[in-house]
Amino acid sequence: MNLDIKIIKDTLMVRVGGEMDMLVADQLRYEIDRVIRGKNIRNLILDMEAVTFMDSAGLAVILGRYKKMAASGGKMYIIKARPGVKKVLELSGVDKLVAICTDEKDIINL
Amino acid sequence: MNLDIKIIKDTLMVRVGGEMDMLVADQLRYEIDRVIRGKNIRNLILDMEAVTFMDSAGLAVILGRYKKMAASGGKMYIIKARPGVKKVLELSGVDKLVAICTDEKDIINL
Amino acid sequence: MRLKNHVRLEFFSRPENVSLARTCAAACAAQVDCTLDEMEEIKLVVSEAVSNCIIHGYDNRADEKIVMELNLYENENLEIIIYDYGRGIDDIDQALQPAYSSVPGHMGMGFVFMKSFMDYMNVESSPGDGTTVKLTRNLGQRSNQALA
Amino acid sequence: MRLKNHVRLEFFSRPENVSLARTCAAACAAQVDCTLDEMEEIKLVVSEAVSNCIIHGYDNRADEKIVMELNLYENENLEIIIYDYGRGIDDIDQALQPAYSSVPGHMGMGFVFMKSFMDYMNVESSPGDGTTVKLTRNLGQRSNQALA
Ligand SMILES: Nc1ncnc2c1ncn2[C@@H]1O[C@H](COP(=O)(O)OP(=O)(O)O)[C@@H](O)[C@H]1O
Ligand SMILES: Nc1ncnc2c1ncn2[C@@H]1O[C@H](COP(=O)(O)OP(=O)(O)O)[C@@H](O)[C@H]1O
Repeated sequence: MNLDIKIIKDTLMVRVGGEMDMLVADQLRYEIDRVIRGKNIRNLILDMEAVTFMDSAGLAVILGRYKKMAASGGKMYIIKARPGVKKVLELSGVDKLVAICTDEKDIINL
Repeated sequence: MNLDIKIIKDTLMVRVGGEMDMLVADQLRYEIDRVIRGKNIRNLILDMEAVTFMDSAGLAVILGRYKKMAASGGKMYIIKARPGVKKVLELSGVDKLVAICTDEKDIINL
Repeated sequence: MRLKNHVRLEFFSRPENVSLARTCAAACAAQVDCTLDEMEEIKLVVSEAVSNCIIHGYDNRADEKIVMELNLYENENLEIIIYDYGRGIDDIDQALQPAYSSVPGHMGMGFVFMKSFMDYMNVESSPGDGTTVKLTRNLGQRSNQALA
Repeated sequence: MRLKNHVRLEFFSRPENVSLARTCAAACAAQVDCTLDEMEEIKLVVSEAVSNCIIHGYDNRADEKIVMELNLYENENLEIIIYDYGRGIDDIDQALQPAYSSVPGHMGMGFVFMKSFMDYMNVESSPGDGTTVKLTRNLGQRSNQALA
């Protein structure tokens, strides 16, 4: 898994690459939560362009981060997800909670 | 395996793609020999740019085609082989028989 | 129906083997002219079933045995059988409920994905002895279309 | 040395399974931080050994059984054991000679590649009962270098 986390003002930008399965779920969860902790993050943008595979372990990380953001009144967005990843987000209903956007521009228009 | 065979004057240009192993060796041998048969081919250029893997089954096809060309006084060249493929050609000594060239220009300078 | 290929993969219950198992299943599926979508879906269901063996069957203990059997038939049906020798499932009906998970923080979507993406799913389990998931999917859609 | 991972792949003696076996071995090698060169070399030796089982062990009969065992140790040694239950080798010394092949048109380079690319190779065979090739390679060069 590749992971790149950046804070821009009150927005956390997370770029993940590789396969999001149970092998990397714990680390991914840990790294994101570590950065969020104590900061006033209002938006979490998850850039999934480089995610080649995701199963329900990856999905659980996303749902958990969504709940965290929602609890503090923040928002979560997913951008650039591939068709296969999108299918999993939709079938699980996670797309009803987390906005699935084409790219950053799409978020601004939301 | 992808295979593209072209005749330009007395030169046979063979482009192979994919993995050259025992699964495709027979077909590759058959297709090349079918085109050569009855024609006055002086040069055989094997473009290996898209070959991602080759084992000794693929090597045997190359050696066989080299022998065929040599028997009729023709020449054989390999171009654009990747490092992994080149290593196999060298370790087997096939590079002493078939000229391993960078690209078409390299052949003309030979 | 005649068997075209049979592959049996046995491996330790380690998280890194989830990807090994799905790679192997995809390589087997690739032996018929299946679509990329089909391959991705095969990977997903294998990932779910194998992760379940590790997480639920063996409570995340490494070094326990998981088996995946792949049977590819002449009619391009791919049968995937995945089993463990772990704790088993007491109430299969409950386990199959969407969003049900016995472990907090988990999605409870594994069986939902397996059912949605495969033509057939069967779960057998004897508590204390292990769980077997049998999945079947026909991969011949594309060649059937070409014939029509 | 402690075992980090154990994978056992059993499959039919079909040409399309040569690539399945090497993909599986490469996926196992990828579990340690090995180089791309190492991965390619692992693929090559598996390809040679499995092709030999099919061509020589079983005279190209499909549907016979080939087994590949992968043992990955804590010290990043990868042990690959490939065996068949086929015709076996009468004269192993002769078989190991570079350029020797019992089948015309073959290179006789399989064992040469296995020996060159691996740290250790052992061939055992009982004529009529089958052949076992054991190959070992340390994949820890890169992490050892990083430590130095
Ligand atoms: N191999 C298994 N061994 C024991 N229990 C299992 C196994 N597979 C599934 N289960 C049970 O079925 C439940 C539902 O599984 P699933 O739909 O995959 O969701 P999740 O894995 O997210 O819990 C699990 O929570 C577990 O209780
Ligand atoms: N699994 C096997 N079963 C029976 N004979 C084998 C096996 N592997 C190798 N051999 C014998 O060893 C010889 C040399 O093998 P190798 O170096 O791989 O070259 P090649 O496969 O090109 O013949 C083969 O020609 C064959 O006679």
